[in-house]
Amino acid sequence: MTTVISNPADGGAVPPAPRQSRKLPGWSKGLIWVAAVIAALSVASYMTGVAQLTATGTIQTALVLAIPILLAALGGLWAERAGVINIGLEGMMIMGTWGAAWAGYQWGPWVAVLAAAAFGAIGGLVHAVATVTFGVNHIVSGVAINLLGAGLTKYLSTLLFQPVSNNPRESPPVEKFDTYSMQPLSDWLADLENMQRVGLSDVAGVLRGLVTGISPLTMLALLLVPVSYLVLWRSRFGLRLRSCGENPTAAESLGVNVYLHKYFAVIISGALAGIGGAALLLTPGVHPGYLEGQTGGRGYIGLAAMIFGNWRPTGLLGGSALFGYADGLQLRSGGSTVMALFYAAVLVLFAGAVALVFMRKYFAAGITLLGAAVLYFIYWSVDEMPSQLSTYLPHMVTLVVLAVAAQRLRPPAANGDEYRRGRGH
Amino acid sequence: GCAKDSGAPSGGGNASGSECKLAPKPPAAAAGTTSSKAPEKADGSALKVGLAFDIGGRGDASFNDSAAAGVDKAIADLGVKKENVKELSAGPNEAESAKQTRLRQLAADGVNPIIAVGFAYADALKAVAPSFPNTKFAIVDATVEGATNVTPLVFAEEQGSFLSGVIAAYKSKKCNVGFVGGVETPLIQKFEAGYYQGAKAAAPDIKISKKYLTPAGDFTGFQDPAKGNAAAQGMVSGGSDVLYHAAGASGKGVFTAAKAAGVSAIGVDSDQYNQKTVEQEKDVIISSMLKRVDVAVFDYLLAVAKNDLSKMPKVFDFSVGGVGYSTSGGKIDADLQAVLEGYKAQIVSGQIKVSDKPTS
Amino acid sequence: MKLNLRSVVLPPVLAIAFAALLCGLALLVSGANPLTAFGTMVAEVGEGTAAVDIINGGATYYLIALAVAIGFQMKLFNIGVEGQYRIAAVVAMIVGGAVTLPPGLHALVIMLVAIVAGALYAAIPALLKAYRGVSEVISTIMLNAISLGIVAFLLKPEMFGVLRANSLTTGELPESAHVPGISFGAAGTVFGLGLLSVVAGVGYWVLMNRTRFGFELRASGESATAATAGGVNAKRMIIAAMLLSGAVAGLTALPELLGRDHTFTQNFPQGYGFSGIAIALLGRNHAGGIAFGALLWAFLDRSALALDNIGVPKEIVTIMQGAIVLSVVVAYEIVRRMQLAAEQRKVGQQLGTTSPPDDAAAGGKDQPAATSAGGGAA
Amino acid sequence: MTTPTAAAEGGVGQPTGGACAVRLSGITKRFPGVIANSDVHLSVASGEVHALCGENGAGKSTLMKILYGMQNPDEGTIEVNGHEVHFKSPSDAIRAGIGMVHQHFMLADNLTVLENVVLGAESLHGIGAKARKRIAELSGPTGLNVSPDQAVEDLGVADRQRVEILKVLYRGAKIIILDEPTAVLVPQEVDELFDTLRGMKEQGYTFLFISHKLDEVRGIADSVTVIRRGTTVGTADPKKISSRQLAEMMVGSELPSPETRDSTVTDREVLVVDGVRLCSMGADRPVLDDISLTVRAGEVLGIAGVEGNGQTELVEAVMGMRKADAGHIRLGELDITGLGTLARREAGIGYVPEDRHRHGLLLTQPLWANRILGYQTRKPTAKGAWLDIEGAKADTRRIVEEFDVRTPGIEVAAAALSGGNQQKLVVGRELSGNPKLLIASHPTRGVDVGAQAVIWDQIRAARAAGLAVLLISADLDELIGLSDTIKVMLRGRLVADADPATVTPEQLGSAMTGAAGEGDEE
Ligand SMILES: Nc1ncnc2c1ncn2[C@@H]1O[C@H](COP(=O)(O)OP(=O)(O)OP(=O)(O)O)[C@@H](O)[C@H]1O
Ligand SMILES: Nc1ncnc2c1ncn2[C@@H]1O[C@H](COP(=O)(O)OP(=O)(O)OP(=O)(O)O)[C@@H](O)[C@H]1O
Ligand SMILES: [Mg+2]
Ligand SMILES: [Mg+2]
Repeated sequence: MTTVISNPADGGAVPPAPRQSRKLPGWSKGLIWVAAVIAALSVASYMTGVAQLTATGTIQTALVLAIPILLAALGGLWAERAGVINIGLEGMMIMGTWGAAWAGYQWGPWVAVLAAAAFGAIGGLVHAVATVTFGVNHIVSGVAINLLGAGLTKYLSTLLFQPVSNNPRESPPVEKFDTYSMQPLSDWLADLENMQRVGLSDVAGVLRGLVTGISPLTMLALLLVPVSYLVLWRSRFGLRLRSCGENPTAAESLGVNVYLHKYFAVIISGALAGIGGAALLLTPGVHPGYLEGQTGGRGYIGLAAMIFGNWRPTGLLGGSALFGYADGLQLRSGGSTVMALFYAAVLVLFAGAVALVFMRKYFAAGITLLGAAVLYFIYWSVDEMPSQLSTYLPHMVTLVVLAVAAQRLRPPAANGDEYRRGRGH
Repeated sequence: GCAKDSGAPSGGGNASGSECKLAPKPPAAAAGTTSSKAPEKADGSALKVGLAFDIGGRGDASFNDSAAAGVDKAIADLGVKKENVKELSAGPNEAESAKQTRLRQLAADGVNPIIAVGFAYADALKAVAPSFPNTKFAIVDATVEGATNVTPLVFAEEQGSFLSGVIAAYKSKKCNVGFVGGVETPLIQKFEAGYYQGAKAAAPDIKISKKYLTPAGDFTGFQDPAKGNAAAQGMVSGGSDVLYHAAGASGKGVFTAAKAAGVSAIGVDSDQYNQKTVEQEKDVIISSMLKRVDVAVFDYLLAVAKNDLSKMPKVFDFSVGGVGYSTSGGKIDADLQAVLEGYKAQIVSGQIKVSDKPTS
Repeated sequence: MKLNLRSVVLPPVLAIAFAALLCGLALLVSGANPLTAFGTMVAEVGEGTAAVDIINGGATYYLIALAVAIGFQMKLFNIGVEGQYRIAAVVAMIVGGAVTLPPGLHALVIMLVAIVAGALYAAIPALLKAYRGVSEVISTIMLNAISLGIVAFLLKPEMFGVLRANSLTTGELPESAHVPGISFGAAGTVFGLGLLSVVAGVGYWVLMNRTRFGFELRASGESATAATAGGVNAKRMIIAAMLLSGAVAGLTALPELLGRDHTFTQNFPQGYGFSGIAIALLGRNHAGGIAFGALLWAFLDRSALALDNIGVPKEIVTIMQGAIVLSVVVAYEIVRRMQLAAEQRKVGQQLGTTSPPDDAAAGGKDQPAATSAGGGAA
Repeated sequence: MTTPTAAAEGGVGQPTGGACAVRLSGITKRFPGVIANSDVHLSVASGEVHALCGENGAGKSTLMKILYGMQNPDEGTIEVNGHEVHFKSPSDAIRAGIGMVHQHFMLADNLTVLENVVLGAESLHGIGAKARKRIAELSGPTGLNVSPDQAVEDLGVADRQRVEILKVLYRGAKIIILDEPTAVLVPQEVDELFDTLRGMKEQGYTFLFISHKLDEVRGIADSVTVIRRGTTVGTADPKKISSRQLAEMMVGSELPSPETRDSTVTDREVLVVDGVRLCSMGADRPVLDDISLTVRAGEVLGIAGVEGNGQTELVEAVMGMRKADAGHIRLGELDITGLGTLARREAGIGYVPEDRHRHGLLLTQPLWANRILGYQTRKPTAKGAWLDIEGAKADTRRIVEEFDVRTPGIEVAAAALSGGNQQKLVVGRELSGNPKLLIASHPTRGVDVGAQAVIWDQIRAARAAGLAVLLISADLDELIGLSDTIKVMLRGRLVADADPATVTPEQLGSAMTGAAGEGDEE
């Protein structure tokens, strides 16, 4: 055969077949990250003398602020895993707050949660009808739903709340959940924290924040993370749902009812966002009732947290935590502490750079180092961030992180695409 | 195991402190310097009163409500006819032209006088008032230069807040108090300024921490109890044990934080101790800085009824009972009241000048 | 695509009717009489300054909606117009207050500054998307929030803020920067810069339909892959579109500011951005359609006051706006499908490969490509 | 409509295996604008491999989709194993023991092999260990040897094909539809596939096998049914009938052949690619490794290679859609290495992309707008920064004329055209503004025979006029027929040259799979 097939001198050698490499499972990475972050924080709080960084209170506040975002993000996850972009989360969240207040002041917190879910789900249903049935562009529909949600709740509260609370923008107070603490663990950790030992006390502070003064809703929200993972990645329903987000035509060809699954996903998404809304008025410390404009864009933040978390439950948990933490920190103790956070960021980046060097990703390492250097310069040159700007710290952090990580992100392949039955090739 | 947290406060943060070394008390005030003026009579039955509310309108449990109360009092005392009172309220994020239009609508319907509630109406009034020279306008919280038929109803929040500062200083066990502002606007800064000076006057070495939830322009800060709560918690863990808020609805979050930590709080605008939406936290509300929009509105209507605006005060301050403090809840004992009256007297007499700009 | 009148006009009409029905029901529930309500809304237009207010409001909305539409044309969701116009307005007013120039030129400079500022703020998401692949939806949402901080920072008395009537402003503009309006006496005054919208509209149409840039923009929107193969530089287009969008957004606030307020106060209305998005959708990114949408929006805004005046809950208007947007896009979607099916049928007949078009039911089948933006966004 | 004359003597249904596994009678399916199937009759005996032939758009896939429940017929009845059935969705068909391997892969790239396989059939063995075990069992017969936890995106074409088949087997299908399964395979892989099929046939599986490649049909099928313009022309025994006869049944006319007659190769170098290297982020191996080639005026250089071995990347590198990490590209005297796509087009490169829908057309835009795409800076479609719409329309009419694009007018949306006609439009556009170099990848893929002929003729004409052509095609006959020189591409490298005059598809195939190369090294 070589008579006709002649191998050019150079290209003769046939290159080797590609081999695939095993990589770490996701959860272990997650743990490593958490460890790294806590370490960075405790070192930072030691170096900068800002105990707030790892104080129990900070963590508790972070938790309270993170929960609504977390739930919204979960909502986003469900919808987008099924291929439906959902920036209507904000609107659904608003409807959730309203529903929770309306049911809550009459029948107590648990009913409130259910009502919130129901109201959010209604928003989801509308979104599903528009996007799945009518193939309306997802962002378009989302924007419309945010308008509708805001209008509807305002209208309804003038209609139903004003007579009771004689205030058109506010519901009567809602009975709240009790909070629970893991005793004696909590107190024991408290002692540890008060010992003011580097590292130890910090870890104790963080942990204590997570086991002290937790409301059932918070537990529910945190529980929903693994639940979402199990359902989406370990169940038949979840597999089908995700297949709708990856390649609906293929799913269809295997007898999966794509419309149905997308509907389910988006409705669940709405329900979760709704519960997120409920969290705004049922978690400890916050005002127990509906307030116009209460959500303040948390739906969008939730979406950001989800993207931030690369469309994965653990990731979005991290994203929401970051938001809650950064926000809580700046609210509790203003601009100076925020700079301490910069310090922590520098540490994390530096560690990352080292890791990258070991992975022989020198370029990336260089970039990371550069970033670290820049941040350190800011930390060193600015002693207090102007309050006007520090308020939006979480948003800036998101921007930065996205700018660094965006290319690693892996959205579902058919996310945002219009799907029509019997149209595939 | 998982134990339910009993309502018992979980201790006021870790930072420690001790009672303030108080400045010498002011001389007791000669009784009755203030607005216990005999109720004057006038017939307002002819008035067609218009109220242009800011966002929220009647029932917002804040200054809109307070203004409404003033009108209600006028209905009761001056015989203003209820059907002659027209109330319109602004929507969020509405355009400037909407405000103008609202005022025009009222004026065109022959409503007179017209009271615009909130400084947001300042520019609108400036534009509209000249075109209705025979209509009497009033605006709460702002002065409109150049418009002769607009009566400003502005308040000395800094004076009221001064006393809040005094109260805080006297009540603080750790000599460490806090202020939570909703949105960092000049108006709210007046509260901060007064509070700061008051606290310092009463306890020169007191520690005062402050936090604004959002910067000027981002008005979500008045509507976000979660953030109010977070900020308050921060202060508590920083050692503050008396919190004063001027944060609108976000203030509810401050109260809940105070209750949770077992520290005291001071309300704002109206007597929040008796406010329905915060009744669960009422026991931590030791006092409220009263901003008597109702008084101002009533006095204004009275003056209009008497057709004599000349005697309207430039600023509603202590001297005319435009600002004050509440004692409901009984946390302000007699001697503290005496002290407060003392400071009040000094402010009225001008011995103490309260600046309305934050020093820091 | 050629404009088939029925398919262009019918959907919005139906949608508005549907929305009206919806709100009518809502009104009935709340015990108000829909007919009187709608009656007042319409009658209002004739009264006082209503007509002029609607035109002025419309002009503002038109600018911001155009800004959004420029992005939409290539499926860029510039949610950030909100932040862009605020930043632009503040910066422009600060500069405008600082410089002294002859009348006319002064206003011109301010506009220029606004354009540049808007474009620069839009450059952040543009670069992030072009070079780091960051979804513009998220980045612009973040930047909207951040813009509030920046504005507040600039308005600090220590910076450029001037205290007036208890609110911070950028200070009065000198006479030379004012732009006179067209006065209709008692009926009000139309902003001089309202004309800006007209110019922008014409420019937009020409740009989109007659120039290479417009073609490349729309091509990228229709199929990024095909555009790339056709020699369109995706990165460049993203940046160009974003900057242009931001620049137009930057002009949004100027008609009001130069025509009436002459200063930017801290409580300058927010939310124009999201209205702009909705309006761009209503108008299908078409210069004419957007104009219609803008006026409709302004009219609805205005009628909120009228309703409040007769004691009808004005929130109904927001509901109506949301309902209209949603039903309009749905209506257009349906019409689009029917059109393509019809066209394929036509082709089939012409080629003789087919039976008479007996199955309208098959309207459901069409090509993968959808005209409504594909939202490669979040 | 053609009456199925042949059907009579073609002797419908004396199949080898006795009882009818599938009988379709009077199936009619209309799409807006097309009658995909009209009164189709087809009966398949159980245990046979029944081939289905027909030109593009003849209606094969549609018919199969109907049998598989993905589309329901407007008229006609379906019988499976003697019982009439009405499928509402594929799941019904699957339940009835029918499985389908689609023309275009139906795999979710981000999901693992396991997930892709069990999707929709979770009730059989769950989605866990049992499923894993079952897949392991089935991997043997299908010849699939990859970890079930590997993401499908990492698999090669052949393995994907196997996964598709595995999917079908997993559902315990006894009647299996294969819609152009060989389109993306090289001869050797085809042989492996056929071995698999024969083996399974022994175990009593029934196959419906769609292909354009007649020799394949004759290689594997027990009986063959020909479909033309949506109706069955007849059924025949492939052993007794020649490819040519079959073809004429299909087309109803002489087959066109891609043979190029006399060589027109000159020595004027038009395209010189020199040591081009391209790395994709994440991959440990460059997708293009030190590629050097030269195309001369009047020469057609064919690139043979299994899909996914770098042809696409090579084209994109030459077109400037991807920046080469190393090496130089010269067009005539001009070094275009640093230029962008538009500049290269302006310098005289025409580009017929492999996927007309994704890279060639603005589907919802009218034809004339599509004419502008890629020419937005040049006459006759543009004047400076302004579009010249009249010019564009005029030139579009010319193309419709010269390339015989079947369309009612130039205002219709490109989407409304048939694939073949869309392709003719694209080729016409890329040949206008007389380019120096034409890059044609799969110029006739999914295009019916008539259109194929037109396109081949046009390419030959341009070549005779001194055009240099870089041809990428999976259709080895086309490649051998059109090319003056053939280079074989494997894993991003040019591993072999072949002389179209003498080389056979099989030889090419072995070179494409690396068999030849490795053979040489020993
Ligand atoms: N969903 C659809 N909507 C409209 N027309 C369709 C649809 N699917 C197929 N067609 C048309 O019906 C006819 C038959 O298509 P089909 O795919 O069955 O042809 P085919 O024989 O499979 O051709 P190929 O060899 O290219 O696969 C073609 O004209 C095709 O374009
Ligand atoms: N998925 C589809 N949706 C709607 N119409 C389609 C679809 N596929 C094909 N068509 C229609 O069928 C015809 C396509 O012609 P043809 O039979 O050549 O299809 P094809 O060769 O299979 O095209 P392709 O190779 O691009 O799939 C056109 O009328 C087109 O409108
Ligand atoms: Mg086919
Ligand atoms: Mg086809």
